Amino acid sequence: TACGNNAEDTNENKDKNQAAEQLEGEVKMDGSSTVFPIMEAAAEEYMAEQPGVKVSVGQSGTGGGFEKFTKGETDFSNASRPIKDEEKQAAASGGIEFQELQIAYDGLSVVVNKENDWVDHLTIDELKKMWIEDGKVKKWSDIRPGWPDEEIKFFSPGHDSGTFDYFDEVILDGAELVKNAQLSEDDNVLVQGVAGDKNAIGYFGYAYYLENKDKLKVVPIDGGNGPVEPTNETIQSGEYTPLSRPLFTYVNTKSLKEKPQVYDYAKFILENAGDFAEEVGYVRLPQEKYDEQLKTLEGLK
Amino acid sequence: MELTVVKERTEQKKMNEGKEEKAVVYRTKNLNLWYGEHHALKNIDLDIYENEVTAIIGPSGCGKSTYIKTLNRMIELIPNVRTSGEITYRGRNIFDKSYRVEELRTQVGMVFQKPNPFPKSIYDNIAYGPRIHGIRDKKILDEIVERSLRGAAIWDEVKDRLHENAYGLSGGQQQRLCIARCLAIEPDVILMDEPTSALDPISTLKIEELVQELKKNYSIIIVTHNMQQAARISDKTAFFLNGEVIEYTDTDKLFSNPSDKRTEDYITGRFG
Amino acid sequence: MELTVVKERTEQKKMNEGKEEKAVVYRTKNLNLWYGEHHALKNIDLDIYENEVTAIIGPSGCGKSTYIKTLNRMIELIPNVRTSGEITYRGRNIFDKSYRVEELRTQVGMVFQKPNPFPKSIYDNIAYGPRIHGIRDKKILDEIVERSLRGAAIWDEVKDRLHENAYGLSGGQQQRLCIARCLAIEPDVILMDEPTSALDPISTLKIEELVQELKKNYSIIIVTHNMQQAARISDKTAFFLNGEVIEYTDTDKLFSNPSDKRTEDYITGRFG
Amino acid sequence: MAVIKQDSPTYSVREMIKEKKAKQSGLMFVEKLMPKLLLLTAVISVLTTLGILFTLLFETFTFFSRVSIIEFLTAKEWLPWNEENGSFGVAPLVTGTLLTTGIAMVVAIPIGLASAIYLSEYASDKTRRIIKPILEVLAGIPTIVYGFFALTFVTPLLKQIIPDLGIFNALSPGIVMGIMIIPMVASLSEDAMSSVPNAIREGALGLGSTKLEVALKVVLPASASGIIASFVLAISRAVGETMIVAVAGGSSPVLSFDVTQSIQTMTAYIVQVTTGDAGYGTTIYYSIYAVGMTLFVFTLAMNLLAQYISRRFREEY
Amino acid sequence: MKKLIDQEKVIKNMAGRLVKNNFFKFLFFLATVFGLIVLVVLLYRIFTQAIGWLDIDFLQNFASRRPEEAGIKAALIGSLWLMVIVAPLSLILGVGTAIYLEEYAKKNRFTDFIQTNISNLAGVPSIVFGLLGLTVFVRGMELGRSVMAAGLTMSLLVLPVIVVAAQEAIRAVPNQLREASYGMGATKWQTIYRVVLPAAIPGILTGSILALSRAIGETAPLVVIGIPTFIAYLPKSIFDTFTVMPMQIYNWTGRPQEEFQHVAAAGIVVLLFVLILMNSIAVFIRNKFQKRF
Ligand SMILES: Nc1ncnc2c1ncn2[C@@H]1O[C@H](COP(=O)(O)OP(=O)(O)OP(=O)(O)O)[C@@H](O)[C@H]1O
Ligand SMILES: Nc1ncnc2c1ncn2[C@@H]1O[C@H](COP(=O)(O)OP(=O)(O)OP(=O)(O)O)[C@@H](O)[C@H]1O
Ligand SMILES: [Mg+2]
Ligand SMILES: [Mg+2]
Ligand SMILES: O=P([O-])([O-])[O-]
Repeated sequence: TACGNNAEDTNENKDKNQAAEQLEGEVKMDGSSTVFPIMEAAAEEYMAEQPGVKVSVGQSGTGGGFEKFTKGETDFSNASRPIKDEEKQAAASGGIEFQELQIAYDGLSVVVNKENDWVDHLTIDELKKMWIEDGKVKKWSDIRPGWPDEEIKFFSPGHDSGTFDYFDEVILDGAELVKNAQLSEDDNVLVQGVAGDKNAIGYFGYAYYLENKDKLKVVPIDGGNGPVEPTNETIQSGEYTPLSRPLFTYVNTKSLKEKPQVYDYAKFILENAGDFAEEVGYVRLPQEKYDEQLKTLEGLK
Repeated sequence: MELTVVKERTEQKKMNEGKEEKAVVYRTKNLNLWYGEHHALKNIDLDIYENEVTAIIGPSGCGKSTYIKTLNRMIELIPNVRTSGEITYRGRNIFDKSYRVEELRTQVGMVFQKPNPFPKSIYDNIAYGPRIHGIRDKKILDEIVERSLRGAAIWDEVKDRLHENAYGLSGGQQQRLCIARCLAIEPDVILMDEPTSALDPISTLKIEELVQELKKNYSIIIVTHNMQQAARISDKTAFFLNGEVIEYTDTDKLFSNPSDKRTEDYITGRFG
Repeated sequence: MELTVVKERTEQKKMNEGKEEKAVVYRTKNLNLWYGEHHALKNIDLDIYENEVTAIIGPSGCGKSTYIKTLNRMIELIPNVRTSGEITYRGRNIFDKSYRVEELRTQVGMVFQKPNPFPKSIYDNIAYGPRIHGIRDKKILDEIVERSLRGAAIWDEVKDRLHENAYGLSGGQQQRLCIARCLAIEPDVILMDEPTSALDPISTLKIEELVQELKKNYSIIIVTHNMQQAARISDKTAFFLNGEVIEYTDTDKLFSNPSDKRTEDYITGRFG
Repeated sequence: MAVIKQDSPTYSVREMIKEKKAKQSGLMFVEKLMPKLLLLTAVISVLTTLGILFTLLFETFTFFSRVSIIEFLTAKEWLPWNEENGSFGVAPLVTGTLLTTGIAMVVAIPIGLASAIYLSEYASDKTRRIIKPILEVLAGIPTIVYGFFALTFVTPLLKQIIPDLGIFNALSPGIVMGIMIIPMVASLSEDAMSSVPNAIREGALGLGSTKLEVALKVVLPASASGIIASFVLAISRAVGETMIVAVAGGSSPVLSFDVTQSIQTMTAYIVQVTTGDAGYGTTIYYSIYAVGMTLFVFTLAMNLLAQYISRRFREEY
Repeated sequence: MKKLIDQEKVIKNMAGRLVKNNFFKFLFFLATVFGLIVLVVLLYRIFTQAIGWLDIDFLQNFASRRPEEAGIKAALIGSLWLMVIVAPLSLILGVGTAIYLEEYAKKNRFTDFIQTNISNLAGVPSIVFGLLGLTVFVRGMELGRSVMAAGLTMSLLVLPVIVVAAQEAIRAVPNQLREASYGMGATKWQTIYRVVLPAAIPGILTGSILALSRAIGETAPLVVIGIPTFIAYLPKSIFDTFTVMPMQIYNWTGRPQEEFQHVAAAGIVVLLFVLILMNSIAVFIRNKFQKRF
């Protein structure tokens, strides 16, 4: 390893003081499917740099990921929500200690059909009025006078996704989702649903909106300070509220200490997460946040 | 005796009695048949007469089954079969485009080597033929069933179990059932391909008696590998060898005084 | 002639020549056999002599196959078979616990009704027996294969295609192959169950000639439904009926001057 | 004639066999050992069943210690996500399953049977040899491929006929599942029909029957048990099918028989939970085992029924 | 005695019966063709989507966040690794069981029980096998999401299918061959090993290949086991983590970028190619060794 490679040294985009050291071993990662694309990008790039390290990324969902994580089966667990108390307990009883790392933001995007020319924005109350089940058939005209007298068609991610969880937390607040909502675990399917029906409304991760801008119309949300459309800026600055949420990965501190490749990978993630996030349709955190966490990480080594 | 047979066409038969010449039912002229490349029947010429039992004998593989299956065009079920020559049934060429096989087979019944009843009740076995030909009337069907079973000398053995499955019968009973099934559509000719070869001696005897009875009303062509049987029951016998008809004449003559050396060798057991 | 047979035991044979009494190979005493409830063999008493052809005839279902299969205990493959009585082979009770069937069957070869070569090459068919008995040496195997095929009078027909599949042979060739396969382990006795019933006359003839040749070195028991065949090739004939031995004597005598009425009825074709 | 030293055989095979026999004690050992080894492999399948039962039962018990079995069987709503007033009535999942299975059968049985009749009674040997493997490809296509076929092709197509059709519905995956099962019905029924001896067909043809009459009046009744057994097996395949319904059926467990609307089947629920957010130890987590158990009992019943039918009504020709 | 069957009427009826026959024949033919048409539509859609995306690079690249660079290498090789476990294991267990049941087992309750059990197992949904694999192999035996754990699960899944196929093949070996072998003094195992098995091999292989192609296309049990989806390396041993083609395809179809739909289609084409290859081998074996006993 002494014979440092000059070409690599001139490589300007990364801090190379450790790159010369070739690591080996496995890094196991599982969890949220929302976070998956970011981690896929990270794994892809990391392995280009460290071919000796084998990174695998699963997508068992946030809960499924924690299930494995708290049993010590994985080194990292990706999550689209913070860890829950029961999961913390499970970890404790399994003797697992962990560190939470925030890596990006996702802005839940509420979308309607392209031909929908009446919705200009929606307030949180209006969203509640729409999405909470009250036993009645909902029409656009029930939400705001002047809107068409036609039934609203709802499209929502399935109950078992982090995305739904978050929506539930900020909008439904534990109340029941409208019964006739069409549910799918597959966000692409929701895109198709909304794109195919003039009276449709739906929500899903920002990335799916970005990719389908031409087929869908995004609805600015009024969280109390006037309508805000989800964009990289508004999400990053926190202006797009309350529908923007942080994405996490949890790392097993024991692995961090015992496996150099895990530590190195965690560091790599924090250094590059912003770029990867934007590349796959999420929003980077402010740089301070990454720096802060890098410091914490160093303390755990 | 228990046997009661259908008496139709007896008039016609009476007319023929005494005369030397009976009517020709089947006339085969210069028939050749190939299974793919294999030349299985060669220049067959054979006339089959009405109300007679015609036996076909010959060693295994000589073409007996092939010939009899050609008579009701059952041979067509085998792929790659080619024929040349002519067979006329009551004057009509059976290979004629306009002659529908279904029609031919309605006139020409067939009994196979192994009894092959349908896996249905005895009654339904017999009623099958009439039913497909459009007879639905329960009364008529009942009558046909009884008459056919009587005709095949099996009525007394099965009359109390008409609605039981035919597979409950013994082999010999099944074979007579198949004959009854064939009688039910009132055919003109009955073809039999070694009908007793799978049966015990007693059942064989019964069927031989039955054939004797049936020939009063039907023309019967029977293939057998059992020379004694041919001698016992047939009026005329054809000896096949390697796809050719070596000798065809009155049974008595063929067995007592064959004109061909090969026939003699065969019937005296020198080969086969 | 092309036939070349193994000449061992010729000494022993010579000793026997001229004597009236040949050695007894198989002695059956009061043998009974049941398939479940069905009593298929009844009080059979029968001695089989060395270097003779013993034919067993009788109508279908009389127990011929059952008896011959008992001789090499092949019958045990059928579930629910029960026997009583005794069969000794060269003085040893074959039902004895200490007598391993594999050993018995190595001494007593069998040829079946339908040719049943293995779906392997001709060579491998013949080498099968020696191989399972532990003979691996390629040279010796080669010699055994040639010797056996010559012994079964089929060497010239197959010598150029020893490594082709045996199913490419005609039925008659297959049957001779099966005989060769049997010769390969140099048995003492050969059992044959209707070995020619599925064959054409010419193949039949060949096998009959072969049997005549083989009896110089082997004791042969042959089941046949063809009385002419029995008359042509056997020294002694047993007539079975309904599981009983009706008559057992020299073939000439049995066919010319049967002592039992039922034998006479059968051989004159009055039934069966 | 090739010369062979006929008068002086170099050896006697018989003697050699005798010699070898003494050394072949290993043979007898293998002879005794093999059946035991083979029995062992046969027991693996029993162990598998026990493993499945054990796995399912264990977690199912935990589930039923939290949710009463009565509720599971009688409640009309399946709302496992709702923590306060959730409900664990399996009925909606069962109806979802029955609905898609029913539709699949409506497609697969007539078409499959008709194909079977065509292949066994009309087609030439050559046609049969070509078509059967092609149909088998149809059965071998991974089910997720069918899932997207249902969602992106069949559903839009059906929407042109039924404008009210939801993007997720029971109809489209049901139909596609049916198409997937056609080869299974066709192939098993064809096997049953081909096993009817030709002698019986010849008997019928000899009486002047048309092929149709032979097929419908003789062959079909004669092979009824095999055919019905193939239907029952097809049903259990449909009940257990997962990816098609997971992709195209939606995930709304509702107790309704409206085929145009979104449903959820038992299998789709299991997939949803195993790929989803539910944490280990939650009631939702245990619920998949209870649903799995229900599914197992369901298919077990179907399979036993199939066996009963083919045993009870087996024809002896 | 009067005639009960009016021959004239019979002849008159004949025309109608023949028309009916032809009509139904056509109907049955259509039904048969229906399946083929669906197959064509399905393949057409997939191929048109995959065109332009399916190239050598696609086979040589690992998965990637960039659709143009994404490839199926890890999944393709992973599927083959899976077969490394499933094929020998399920064959040995399946054929062993079949031999036991067909050649050794006496007809008794226990044999009946095993037989019933096997047919039942053949009908158990694959997802339930996933639950079994998760509990027993992944967790119980601590094999993790390895080739081994998935392979064991899949082996059990296809085992009953192989047993049934092998049983049929063994049953189809005519008894005459066994008799011939016994008649030469062969022991039972010699007969099975040297005569029965070689004769049954084509049937066994055909059935097994079809069963294995099912294993290659299965998704549900692997989803339940939790096989990872992103892997950019090849497994080195059976205890390594891995991914398979259906999982990778499932993942691609769920991605937001339109381009990934094409990548998925390309993946499906590769999967179908493998399947058709396996099927053709099965058909080839079937036609080549068509039983001629
Ligand atoms: N389907 C077939 N394909 C090819 N050849 C056949 C077929 N059926 C019969 N043959 C051949 O045609 C010849 C005559 O056969 P056929 O069955 O007519 O003989 P057979 O006289 O009835 O004999 P057996 O007494 O054995 O019934 C034989 O050589 C036979 O091998
Ligand atoms: N496996 C069996 N189970 C029950 N009964 C049997 C079995 N095999 C033969 N039998 C009966 O035993 C009797 C003798 O049969 P066997 O096969 O020995 O007759 P065979 O003389 O060889 O007749 P064939 O000339 O037809 O071969 C027959 O009544 C037969 O039905
Ligand atoms: Mg014949
Ligand atoms: Mg016999
Ligand atoms: O996969 P999730 O982010 O929806 O848990």
